[in-house]
Amino acid sequence: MKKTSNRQVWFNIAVIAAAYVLVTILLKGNLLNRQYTSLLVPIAVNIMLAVSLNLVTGFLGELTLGHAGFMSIGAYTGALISLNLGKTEVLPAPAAFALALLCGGLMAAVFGFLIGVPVLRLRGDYLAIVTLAFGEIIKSVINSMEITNGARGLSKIPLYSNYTNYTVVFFLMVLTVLAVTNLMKSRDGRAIMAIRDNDIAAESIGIKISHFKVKAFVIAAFFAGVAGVIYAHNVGLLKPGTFDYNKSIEILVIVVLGGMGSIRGSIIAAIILTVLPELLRGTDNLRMLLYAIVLIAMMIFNNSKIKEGLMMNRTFRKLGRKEA
Amino acid sequence: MSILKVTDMTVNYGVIQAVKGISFEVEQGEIVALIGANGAGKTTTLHTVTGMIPAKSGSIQFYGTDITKVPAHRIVSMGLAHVPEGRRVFAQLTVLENLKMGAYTRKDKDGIEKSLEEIYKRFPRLEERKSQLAGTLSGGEQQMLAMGRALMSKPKMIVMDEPSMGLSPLYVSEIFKIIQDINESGTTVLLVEQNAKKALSIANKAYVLETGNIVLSGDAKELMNDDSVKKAYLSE
Amino acid sequence: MALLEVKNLGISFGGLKAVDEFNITIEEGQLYGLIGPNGAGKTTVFNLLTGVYRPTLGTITLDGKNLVGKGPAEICKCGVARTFQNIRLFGKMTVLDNVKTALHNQVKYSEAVCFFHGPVYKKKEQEMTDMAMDVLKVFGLDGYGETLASNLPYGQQRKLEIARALATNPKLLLLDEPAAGMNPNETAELMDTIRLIREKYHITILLIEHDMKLVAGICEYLTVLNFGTELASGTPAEVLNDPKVITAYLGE
Amino acid sequence: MLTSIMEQLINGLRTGSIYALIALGYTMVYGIAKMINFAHGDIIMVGAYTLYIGIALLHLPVLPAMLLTAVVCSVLGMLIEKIAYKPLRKAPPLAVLITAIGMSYFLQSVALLIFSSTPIPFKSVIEVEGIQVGTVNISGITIVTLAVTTVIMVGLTLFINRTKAGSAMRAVSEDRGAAELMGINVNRTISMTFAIGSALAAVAGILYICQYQSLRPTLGALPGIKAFVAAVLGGIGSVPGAMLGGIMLGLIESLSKAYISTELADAIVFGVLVVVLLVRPSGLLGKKKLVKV
Amino acid sequence: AGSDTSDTTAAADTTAAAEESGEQAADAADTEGMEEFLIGSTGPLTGAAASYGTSVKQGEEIAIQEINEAGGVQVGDTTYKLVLNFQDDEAKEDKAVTAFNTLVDAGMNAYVGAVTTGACLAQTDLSYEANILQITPSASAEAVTANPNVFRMCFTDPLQGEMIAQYVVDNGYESVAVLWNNSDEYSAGIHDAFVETLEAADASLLVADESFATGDVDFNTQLTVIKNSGAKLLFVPAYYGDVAYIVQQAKDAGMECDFVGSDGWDGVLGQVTDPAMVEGAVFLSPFLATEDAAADFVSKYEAAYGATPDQFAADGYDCVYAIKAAMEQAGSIETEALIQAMTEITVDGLTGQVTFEESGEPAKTAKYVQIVNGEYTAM
Ligand SMILES: Nc1ncnc2c1ncn2[C@@H]1O[C@H](COP(=O)(O)OP(=O)(O)OP(=O)(O)O)[C@@H](O)[C@H]1O
Ligand SMILES: Nc1ncnc2c1ncn2[C@@H]1O[C@H](COP(=O)(O)OP(=O)(O)OP(=O)(O)O)[C@@H](O)[C@H]1O
Ligand SMILES: [Mg+2]
Ligand SMILES: [Mg+2]
Repeated sequence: MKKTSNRQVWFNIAVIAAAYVLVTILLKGNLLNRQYTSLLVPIAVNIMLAVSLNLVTGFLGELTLGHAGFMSIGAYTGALISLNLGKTEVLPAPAAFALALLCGGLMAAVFGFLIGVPVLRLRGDYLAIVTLAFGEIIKSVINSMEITNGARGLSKIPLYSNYTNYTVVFFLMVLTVLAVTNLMKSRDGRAIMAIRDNDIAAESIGIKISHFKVKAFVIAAFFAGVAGVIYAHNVGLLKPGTFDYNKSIEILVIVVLGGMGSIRGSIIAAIILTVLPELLRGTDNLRMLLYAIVLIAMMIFNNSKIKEGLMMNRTFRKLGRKEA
Repeated sequence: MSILKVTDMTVNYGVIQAVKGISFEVEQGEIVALIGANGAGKTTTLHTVTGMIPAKSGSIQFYGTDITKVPAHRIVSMGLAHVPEGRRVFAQLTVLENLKMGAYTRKDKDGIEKSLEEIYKRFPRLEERKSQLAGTLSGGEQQMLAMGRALMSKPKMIVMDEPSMGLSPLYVSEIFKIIQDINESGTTVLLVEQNAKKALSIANKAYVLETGNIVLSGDAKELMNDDSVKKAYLSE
Repeated sequence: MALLEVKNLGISFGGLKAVDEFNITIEEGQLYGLIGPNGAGKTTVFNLLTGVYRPTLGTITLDGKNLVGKGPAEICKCGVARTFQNIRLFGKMTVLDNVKTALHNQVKYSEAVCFFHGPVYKKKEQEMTDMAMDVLKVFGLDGYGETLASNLPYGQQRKLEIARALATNPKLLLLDEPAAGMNPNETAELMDTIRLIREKYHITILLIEHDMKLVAGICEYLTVLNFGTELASGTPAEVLNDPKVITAYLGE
Repeated sequence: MLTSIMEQLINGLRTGSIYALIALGYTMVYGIAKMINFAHGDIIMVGAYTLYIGIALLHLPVLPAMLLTAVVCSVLGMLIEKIAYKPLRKAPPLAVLITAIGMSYFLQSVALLIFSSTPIPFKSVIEVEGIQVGTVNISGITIVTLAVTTVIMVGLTLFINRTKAGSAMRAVSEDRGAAELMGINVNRTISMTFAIGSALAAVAGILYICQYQSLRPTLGALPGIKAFVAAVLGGIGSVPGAMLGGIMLGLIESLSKAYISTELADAIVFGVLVVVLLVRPSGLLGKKKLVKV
Repeated sequence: AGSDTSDTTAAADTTAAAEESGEQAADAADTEGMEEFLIGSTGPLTGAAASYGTSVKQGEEIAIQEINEAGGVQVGDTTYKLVLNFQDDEAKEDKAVTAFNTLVDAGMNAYVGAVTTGACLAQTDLSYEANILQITPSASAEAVTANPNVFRMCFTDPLQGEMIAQYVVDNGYESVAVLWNNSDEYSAGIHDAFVETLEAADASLLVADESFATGDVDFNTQLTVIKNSGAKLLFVPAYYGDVAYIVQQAKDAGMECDFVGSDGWDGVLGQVTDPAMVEGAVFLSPFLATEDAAADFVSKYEAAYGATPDQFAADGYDCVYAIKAAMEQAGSIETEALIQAMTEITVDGLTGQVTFEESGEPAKTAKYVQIVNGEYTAM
């Protein structure tokens, strides 16, 4: 058993390194066109968002529709910092960006804590609606604030995290994925999953439900905030309307498609769903239609007998190998 | 006449084969017991018979009709009722609503009223609690409700999955009496029980299931005296 | 001093007094049985003891410490663990993880370790795995470590629930119909296991059961509950021959 | 001042009654099929366009056109259920939610391809005189909407609680397997739920378009979300709750826009929702789900 | 693209047909050995703002078809055939970035876009770095033209706000209300400048300042407040989609004040169930579909797409002609030369005669349009 977990670690390291090398070769060798180059950061952002949402929705088992709210808090906090400190050269760019990341994440985490109150009282769809409401309140407040420049938004945000800095983005993404993966394999992670599976039983073995529910929200909010900071410094422009419930739903789609509670699934789905609309560009006005059809088809396939059959073959093969 | 005839039935959960090609028959008016250890496949067998899960292969006949591929709800209206494992009462419905739900396939209003009275007579506790939400009943009360609910459909045959589970000794005897009662009034019974002794004592015929296979079968009274059965299931 | 002292306990749902003026005293190391007709309020007593419900009346003290008003998690930390009449496992987690989760308050490490693992993590997790496997072995579940809990057959699920409760290292273990759904052989096996865990882990056990063979076979003392109040108490021999108990509960 | 408050209350009633009507459909489908049908708003859109086709292109009289709308929507609802949701019966509930979102995109894109994105003006086919209360005027369409919503609410409540089909629905919503064992055809029951839910969406579409008189492919999205919020506010699954929630939502929206801030109106509305749910975690009229340990 | 002939409605069929005929014209041109000049363009083709992007795209298509049919663009010795590549950006900033990059990958020579301000702002630095001439048809925020390679065809928001405030003062209105979209930068930009100018003139003029959010369809609450404020004039800086709802509900509520609007009002007549609702309304517009100069364009557009062109279509059309003019003036298709040429050309467009300042802003006169007898009429 110990051996397999070691092998797993090495395998993960190999995959991460390979991914990094691949991206580097593609970029440095100019093998990737601009369209796909500009997708590198959004993919990383979506992976971070999906993995963090998975913590709440997949592992804690609470449906939330306000993840984009945390993202926007991170994005605006980070952007304001680098606009006020980085651009005016109060701080050198790397320091400003690091500060932006940290503050963006922390500010989002603070809001994650605030939403902890309803989380403790509400269940299922009621919680979903309250998180949706929460996201919309954030949007609405940002839209009417002076410092965020209202509906006109913030522009000319320094592009600290665009594709030229992909190493930093890649590092942050890996950090997020590893942190969440590790967390789920630890005692806190087990407590979170236990609450999902049976909260009454979890309490009966001494797990404080309130503590872990809030904790999951805070951690998820933190990473969503960091993802927001990266988003802001990639696009260079922020508008409150970008972070509405449609954005939250977009992230949720990734999580569910990838499989609730599957981090690898979230990563794969984030890549597919970020690239798919771009692949469909050639189809012109049929694009959204095809996107919808593909999405429905993927969901159905994901839960179909065909896939079960495929998976079964794999399990069989695995079993065979074990015996051999 | 054999009213339920199961031939070579296999059932899979994914790659796991839970029932491995069993055959058995239930004749009109009989009580047939199906006994076996935990995980032997008893529940799976019952679920397959009443159409809740599909058989991988083999056939199931009810009154001569092949019901292997018939959906569960149609099987119920053919006169085969099921008291499921774990009771599965409708938790947010009242006791009375649960019972009425049992008579869903019936159209005779007066008949339904009469059945309801009979059931209240058998389980006075249910009448006391008729407007309580079923989910808040105690375990044993729920078991009574599940039984009453199945009887409300006035079935020709009823399959029961561990009806005595969670019942107090008094009620265990009561339940077995009720089963005999039902049987005497013309309902055929297929009974899965952990309480093998009681089950065998009221049954005509019995099958012993082990890891998905029928390993023994025969007259219930004879099986009661079978050494291996004694050792494995009756442990005096 | 008695381990558990319950005095004058009461709760009602709507108009129904589910438990009323209930008293019970359990000495350390005792194997105590709580029996009674269906709907008598036995499970409700468990729920009151473990903080799932808050009593409207009465006191509960464990080792001299008051338990009333504490939440289930806190009461567990005080040393009370339980199983449930309708099984409540962590279905989508493995058997091993079910038990490791219950070690939550036994083996601890910091948040930083949760995120970044490292040597402490390895050591502590190994420690937890070993402890969990020990408990699983007692129930013959050590071969199922990587099986999802929800895929276990009913009888094994019951055992896993007991194993999980044991892992919290309780002083008092509450078992709600542990033998339900087991055949006589399995019940006999379970009786041995219950005796074994009492010896091995030095704990006190309070159990609800309708299987009289089990009750008479292992319980040292019994209380019979009827309509929420005590009907009789005493040794199994006394209680099970009490005519009141026979008419209300046992029959024949 | 008093008239202005009256006027604003009536404005609230006007939007609220539409929300309520849509929320009824939401709650109906949710209550039985246990899924948030995100495509519900888009079925409303389809209903609006169908009415338009019936009246402006096929030149049907008003009532047949409305009937056509109801039929088209019901059939569409059942089809969607059959094609997109039924294969996911055994999947986790969220999978169905996502498919519903996909369905919503799908309907919108089809409408976009057929009718293009340019809004189409559409003159109301419901000509009812408003009534004058003092100095305040309540428009005819508001009265019609309120009346229709009330009738539907009462009808739906009776249907679910008093009829056999209704009780089958309630059983299915609790435990599909056990319902099957009662002899209930679960597939047909769910199909019927979608048919009724979509017919309600058709009614909502008709009244919506008569009130706002402009067709566009995205017209169902926002009221869909608002109605969902209304349904939750009232206690999702509760039919009277949906009506109450819808009307409350309309009133709160109107009053906060009028007397607090138009810019923060959304924040206020959602804020009130959060507070209400914190006080009553199962919505205004929702039943608290009992879990016996 | 464009081969989806199975579509059901008349509108879609004509679209397809138009595209096909465009392609045929292009094929015919190919045989004459013209070089291709690729105009990239982005705008929303899906989502709530889709109608604006679609209009721009269709305006561009008409212009390109006209130019190619007339023999392309003569630059020095070479004749160029114009080719359009229009990408959907959903009016979202992040999509606008990839959409733009897709066009760079396709090798675009000049860029017309984006249609909406946010998307456009996300692109201006990219186009500057990629060294591509950019003309936006309709992104109206001031910051859009900050880079030297970016030009604008429409008015800026503040300019419109100021002009309308001036109009209010000049016409002697004593009480004015404004109803604007607070989640839209176009509306907010005009509103702010309007309020500022108006208050500078006379702070007592503005009696009601109400707003709404994108996607709102019910304006009764705000209209009731405005009605009760006694305003004689209501200014609605918004697009026709919202305006249609507002005027409808204003009429239902029995409001009798005058309306004045921003250029987003263009096309409002096609959106109301009864033209009487907007009778007498005045709005600022660079384009008037009923004018003689536009007649040819309007008839072509109507034939191809079954709809009356709006300001967006006209802006798109003019942008293409501006590029043509710049190519001819520059005698080269190098970006530097094109940018240089932009400040030297005069385009006699549908939106009036326009020249461009070095700042990227257009110099053209605004027209006030009034709806008289259900027709757009120049004032
Ligand atoms: N949903 C399921 N998925 C996978 N395996 C299952 C599932 N349900 C049952 N099994 C397996 O099928 C086998 C037979 O189970 P079944 O429930 O039929 O046993 P049983 O005889 O009724 O046992 P018990 O007496 O405990 O109720 C067991 O090994 C069980 O683990
Ligand atoms: N949450 C509740 N709401 C309403 N009534 C309840 C609730 N919990 C329990 N009851 C009622 O209280 C009584 C006692 O229930 P309890 O579950 O304690 O019985 P029990 O002794 O465990 O019975 P069994 O042996 O059948 O499990 C029952 O009549 C039950 O219906
Ligand atoms: Mg079983
Ligand atoms: Mg109990």
